[in-house]
Amino acid sequence: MKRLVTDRVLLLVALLVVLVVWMSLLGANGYLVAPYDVDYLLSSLESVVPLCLLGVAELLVIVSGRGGIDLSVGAMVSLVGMAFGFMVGDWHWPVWIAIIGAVLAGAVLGAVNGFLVAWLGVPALIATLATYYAFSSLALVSNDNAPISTQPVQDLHSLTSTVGQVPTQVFTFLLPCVVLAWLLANRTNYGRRLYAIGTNEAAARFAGLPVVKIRFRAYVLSGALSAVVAVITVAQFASARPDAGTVGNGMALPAITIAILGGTAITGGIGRIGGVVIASLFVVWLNAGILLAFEDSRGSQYQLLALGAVLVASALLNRATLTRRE
Amino acid sequence: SKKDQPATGDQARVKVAFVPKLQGIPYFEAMNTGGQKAAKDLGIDWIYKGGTTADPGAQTEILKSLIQQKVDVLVVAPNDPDSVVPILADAASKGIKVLTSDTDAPNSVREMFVNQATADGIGKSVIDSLMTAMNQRGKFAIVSCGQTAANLNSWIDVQKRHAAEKYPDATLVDTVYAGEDEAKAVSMAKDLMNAHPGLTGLIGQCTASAPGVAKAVREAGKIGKVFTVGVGTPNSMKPYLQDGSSSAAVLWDVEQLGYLTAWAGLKVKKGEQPQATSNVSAKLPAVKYEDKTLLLGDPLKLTKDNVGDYDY
Amino acid sequence: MSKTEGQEVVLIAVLAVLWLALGFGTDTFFAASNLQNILATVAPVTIIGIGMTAVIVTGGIDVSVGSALAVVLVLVAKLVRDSGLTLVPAVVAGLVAGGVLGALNGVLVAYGRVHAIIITFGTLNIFRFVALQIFEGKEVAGVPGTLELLGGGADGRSFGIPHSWLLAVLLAAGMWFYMRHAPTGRHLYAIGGNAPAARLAGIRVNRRLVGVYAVTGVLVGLAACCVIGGGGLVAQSAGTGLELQVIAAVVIGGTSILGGRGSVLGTVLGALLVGTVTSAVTLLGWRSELTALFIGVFILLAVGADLVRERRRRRE
Amino acid sequence: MTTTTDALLSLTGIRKHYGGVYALRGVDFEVRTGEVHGLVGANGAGKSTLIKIISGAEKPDDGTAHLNGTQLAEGDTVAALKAGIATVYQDPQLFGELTVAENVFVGRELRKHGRVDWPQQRRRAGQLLESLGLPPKLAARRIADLSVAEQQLVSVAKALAHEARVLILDEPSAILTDREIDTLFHAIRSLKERGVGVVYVSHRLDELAQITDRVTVLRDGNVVASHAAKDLTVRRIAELMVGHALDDDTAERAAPTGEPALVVADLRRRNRFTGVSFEVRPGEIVSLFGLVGSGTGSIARAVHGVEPADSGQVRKGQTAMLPGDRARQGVFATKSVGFNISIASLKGLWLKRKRERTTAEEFIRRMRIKTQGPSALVATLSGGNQQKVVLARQLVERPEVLILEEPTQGVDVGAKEEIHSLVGDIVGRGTAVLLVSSDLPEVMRLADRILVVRGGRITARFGKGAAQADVLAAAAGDE
Ligand SMILES: Nc1ncnc2c1ncn2[C@@H]1O[C@H](COP(=O)(O)OP(=O)(O)OP(=O)(O)O)[C@@H](O)[C@H]1O
Ligand SMILES: Nc1ncnc2c1ncn2[C@@H]1O[C@H](COP(=O)(O)OP(=O)(O)OP(=O)(O)O)[C@@H](O)[C@H]1O
Ligand SMILES: [Mg+2]
Ligand SMILES: [Mg+2]
Repeated sequence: MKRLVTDRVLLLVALLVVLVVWMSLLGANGYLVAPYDVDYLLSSLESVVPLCLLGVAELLVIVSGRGGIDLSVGAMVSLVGMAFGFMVGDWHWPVWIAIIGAVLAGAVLGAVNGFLVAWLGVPALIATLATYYAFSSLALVSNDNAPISTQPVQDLHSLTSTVGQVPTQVFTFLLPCVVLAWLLANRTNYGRRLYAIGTNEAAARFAGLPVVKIRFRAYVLSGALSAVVAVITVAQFASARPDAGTVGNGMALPAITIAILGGTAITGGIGRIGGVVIASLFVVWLNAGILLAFEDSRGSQYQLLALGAVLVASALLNRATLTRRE
Repeated sequence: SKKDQPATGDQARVKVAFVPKLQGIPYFEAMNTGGQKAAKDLGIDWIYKGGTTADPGAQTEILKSLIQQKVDVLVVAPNDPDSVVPILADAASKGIKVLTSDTDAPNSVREMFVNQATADGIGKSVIDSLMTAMNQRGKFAIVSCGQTAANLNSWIDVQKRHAAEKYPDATLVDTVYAGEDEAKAVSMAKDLMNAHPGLTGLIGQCTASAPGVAKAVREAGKIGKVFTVGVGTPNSMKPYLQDGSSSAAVLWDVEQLGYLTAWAGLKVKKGEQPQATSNVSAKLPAVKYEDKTLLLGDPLKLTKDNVGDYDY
Repeated sequence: MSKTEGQEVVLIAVLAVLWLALGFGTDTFFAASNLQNILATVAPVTIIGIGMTAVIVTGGIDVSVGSALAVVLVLVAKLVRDSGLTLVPAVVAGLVAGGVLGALNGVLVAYGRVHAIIITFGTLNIFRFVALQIFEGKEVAGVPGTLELLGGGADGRSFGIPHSWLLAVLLAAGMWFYMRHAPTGRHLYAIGGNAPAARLAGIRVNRRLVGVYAVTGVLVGLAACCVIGGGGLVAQSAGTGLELQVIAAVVIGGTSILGGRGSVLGTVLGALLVGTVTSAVTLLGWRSELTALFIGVFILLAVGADLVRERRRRRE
Repeated sequence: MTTTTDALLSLTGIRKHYGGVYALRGVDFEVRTGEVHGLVGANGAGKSTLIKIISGAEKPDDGTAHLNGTQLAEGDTVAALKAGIATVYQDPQLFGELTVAENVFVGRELRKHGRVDWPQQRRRAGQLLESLGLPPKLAARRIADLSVAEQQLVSVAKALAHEARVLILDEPSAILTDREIDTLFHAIRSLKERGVGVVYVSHRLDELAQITDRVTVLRDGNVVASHAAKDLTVRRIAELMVGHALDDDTAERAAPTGEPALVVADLRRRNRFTGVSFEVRPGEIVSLFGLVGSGTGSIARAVHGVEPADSGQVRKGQTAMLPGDRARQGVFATKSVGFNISIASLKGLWLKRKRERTTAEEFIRRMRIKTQGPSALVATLSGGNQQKVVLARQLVERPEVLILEEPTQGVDVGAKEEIHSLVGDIVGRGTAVLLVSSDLPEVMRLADRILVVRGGRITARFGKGAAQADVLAAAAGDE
């Protein structure tokens, strides 16, 4: 019981179970406008994919410490998405080459952030705020504000069809990326060092770790993951939009929210991939449930309340348990 | 509270769901009002469900929840015409009838598009109104909203072409994008007036920038020197039409658009094809149908004389 | 007492160069109407930036200001339009509403002892929800010109200068004096430098934190009144993305995002720089989409200048 | 416990636990007016915890504290400060971006018309610094630009800035040189004359006879003895602390041979050090010794490569460095003991978790680290044990050159013995050791050669068996 409140992943799993059981009961008893069933949950996974991948990207940079954060992920999704759109839609590159090209482009954009943050020492919040502005502007300029949705781009939608009820991209993109990220964080020396520099940078430097390179790579990875999301988003919507990752509130704020909700410590050095995965499942399924709870437009409003309340409550709960342990 | 379950005897009531680009702007709320009126007249269920931001992703999630709800007819005003293509195909494959309204998604499986007015009609009407005010000559600029909004961009194309063809003495000097943000539209309109001292015309391309450009003219004290025309809703344009900072607003009867949308939904569900000209209601006596497109009619020109007739 | 006032000098120089270049490059930059427009446009960001500077100096951040602005906007707009509130009560209502939201942030940050970015990410969503509830699904159109004195029109100016910007400068001067010379103002720097040590030194850390967030809220309220100004339309999307603009102004002004260092005067100049760049893009007839690119570049230049100065200090 | 009439501060039955760790198990403690009360104990004995309870930084689980007969509020630093309890914590609690003067008065600023009275503060701070042997002009400098030792003295000045009735000093001397310690003692004596009660925590047991009137020894959260200082010898105190008798023989090592493992030639960094040249052979311990600010730490860090040098050459084999500031540069506090030990010696792509565990277990055994095991969090260990963990990290790789900066700072005598003998082992196996320490007996005991640094230059070189007084005189300069 005590671990339930101190261990963020366990807590989230418990919350997730409560949510699903409760919503299913509501649905079965006619309190929702439609059943909250397996099919619905599986089809919602489509929204989990980008959220979870960007959440993992945020985890990597937040864990790297020194106020690590990446506000530019949404802008990178827009810009890489446009690049991908050009490669597939205008230049008619084969899809696989274009995907590799997109990921490389994302890595390059991430490297710009990494250079600013790790090499020059610009605080991450500021560096990525600047690149957020710059990348989103470039995305708009790249094709005169217009989306790219020529036939080859529309054909990309087959990348995101379904296997059974599950969106294909869960298997082709999400799981491989999450497994790789998990291995990276927990089973490689790079992961160890990443957590080390985030926990205590000075100690890491004395221990002879190449702090700059390690942090730089975290931002490159964040760019590459954003590129994967860009590819998925272009395919899912059959269109490369210059504001794909920045429209509305953009993709960065939800991704950071997911990372934090998943238990990533904003001070660096602490955070688990599993937490991010469960947190994104929780938020998406919660939102999907809320939409079914209202027949009219209020659902989207209550989603905001729920997300805010869950974030504040979980942070305070974490704090309370930490204080008690001290 | 327990939601109303369709009673077994009520099977026949058709559920028409409309998904606007976003909730909470008067334009779509007025469509909702019209849709509700039609629902009462026609004996159908009308669902209005929109996101809090004009974001294709949020729209997709709402569409998904409506598919899960197994509505009979799904009408959408897409934020991005191409982005809704896949989800609409998904809906159709589950036996749901799919339509678009307000903004079309021509590449989708939609069976019908309920068009308020053609891009041609709106674009030309805006230019003609502005040119009347500007005496057919001078410099003008456009304050548009979302950079990627497909319908706004198509109107801009028509406006450019039409102005070039019909008003050789008028020149379009700049097109700027203020987002869906009135304050930003005000500031950018002022920037345009400063940048081009000879500017005499401004177009507010959407319901946020139409009052914005008028307010800018009013605050700059240039009423009578700079003329504005915009695509704005009656209540928001009323004060500006009255003091002359706006010469005219081009719109259409949005409530009737909502009404027509609901009517079209029912038609499609029943599998009926509208006639070339249909009598929908007293207010919509002759709606034209051609090429899978139902046309509400000509654009409505709001001036200080008729703006009081509408309340949204 | 630390000498951080280097950024102001750099900013003044950059602004002077920009203004001169624009003055020569365009016929209209120095037109009164243009300068008035720039000042009126940057006033709300400047006003909120004053509070944000203090918040960031304490080592915190407030990303909820955009949503809080939306709450105050819709509240005041409705009060003015539907209840016929006059200028003073309307402004008071705005300040109180903003203050309550800010104080809520402050209490959660101070007593929850959770990093401010997490708390305010949460309240960003919650406040937006509250705003939407007050909107009741409709934007507020036809707001009368009750707050004209704070707006961008002719009534909103004295000696040709917009009141809202004058107010911003006055408030900034007051905040500068407070943070520079008042003991409790100095404590903000101490808290940002080392909060546990500040507690041990007997500084009322929680009180100061609640204070700075509440003041930021009050300033958000005031900014909302300026935005409503001559009336018109308040849309549901109001304030979206404002937090990033404010943070950009503060950061360009030389305040360290890490806390413990910064000045309000820099923020005033930073906001002015952003306003100048935005206006310049239109004046020069460049594509408006490029504005964001330039803002990004200026953020980097500003931080780069700060880094170079700090390195030089270290080497001395 | 009976409260004697002249007790200024008295604590009764203080208990405190952190999770499963009992830091204090019912401690009685009192300080009389005008008394300097030494508080000693091994690492983790509970000294700092007791002090935090007096100062209000921690709340006791049980027990009461009285000052002059009035009960003190629990866990309230403001109330304690108001009551006249001034505390210098083990780690300086300062504000890097503020000036020295502001730091001295922070929280209790000198005011004029509600504003901070800058000139007055600067002047008063200058006087206080002078009384501690620092130049008054330092008052206008930013804390971040000061050395650790200077910062430590600023914390003392901060405590002296207000009329204190009780002054608590938690290991103020750990990073100070003897000269600075003398100045500090001078300041303490004058407070004592004014009737202030002083609590003085130190691991340098030889200081106790000089400055304290009474000594209380803590062991595992209990008071094991409390006697007049004159009745105790250093040896007796040490025995009380560790709970068994000590033997103090130093092992003789074979003379170093072979090519130098570390060669430093004409190393220079502006304003820090210049013309630094020396070599260290395998199996040799060379010590850099100097007073505060002399540049020894900067030289060591530049040799290791974590701080820059402007010119000069360093030729070295594989090098590891034990940093001087354990909390800031040593431990990864939220990570496990195993993580901390292995982090510098990861090889290849994949993490070898089994090897990490066995290595950690081996070092825990070899270095007698008191912990539940490799997966325990380092933050739960006492300071001395954390120091051993950080030292273990440097030894995993068997470096050719080992740089030790203040290896036994803040470490109790038992652990100090163990660390010294570990260093002996390491050198015995052919590692070259560069030792930077402000603890002269430690330097005398361990070093084969001593290089005295003054003003950033090596001013004297001594071999083994040099007289302690000569070394000190060289470091202090002839006056
Ligand atoms: N915040 C904390 N959380 C958990 N345990 C703690 C904490 N602070 C102290 N302890 C434990 O309490 C015990 C007493 O620690 P304390 O710091 O008082 O020792 P000390 O005598 O000051 O040692 P040192 O000489 O190393 O400074 C130790 O076992 C320590 O590990
Ligand atoms: N000329 C100078 N200008 C600025 N700072 C100086 C100067 N000289 C010395 N310092 C400061 O004093 C410190 C000198 O410490 P150094 O390492 O050289 O000697 P140390 O006695 O070993 O000090 P430490 O206790 O930090 O190890 C540095 O941390 C530096 O910040
Ligand atoms: Mg201690
Ligand atoms: Mg040193």
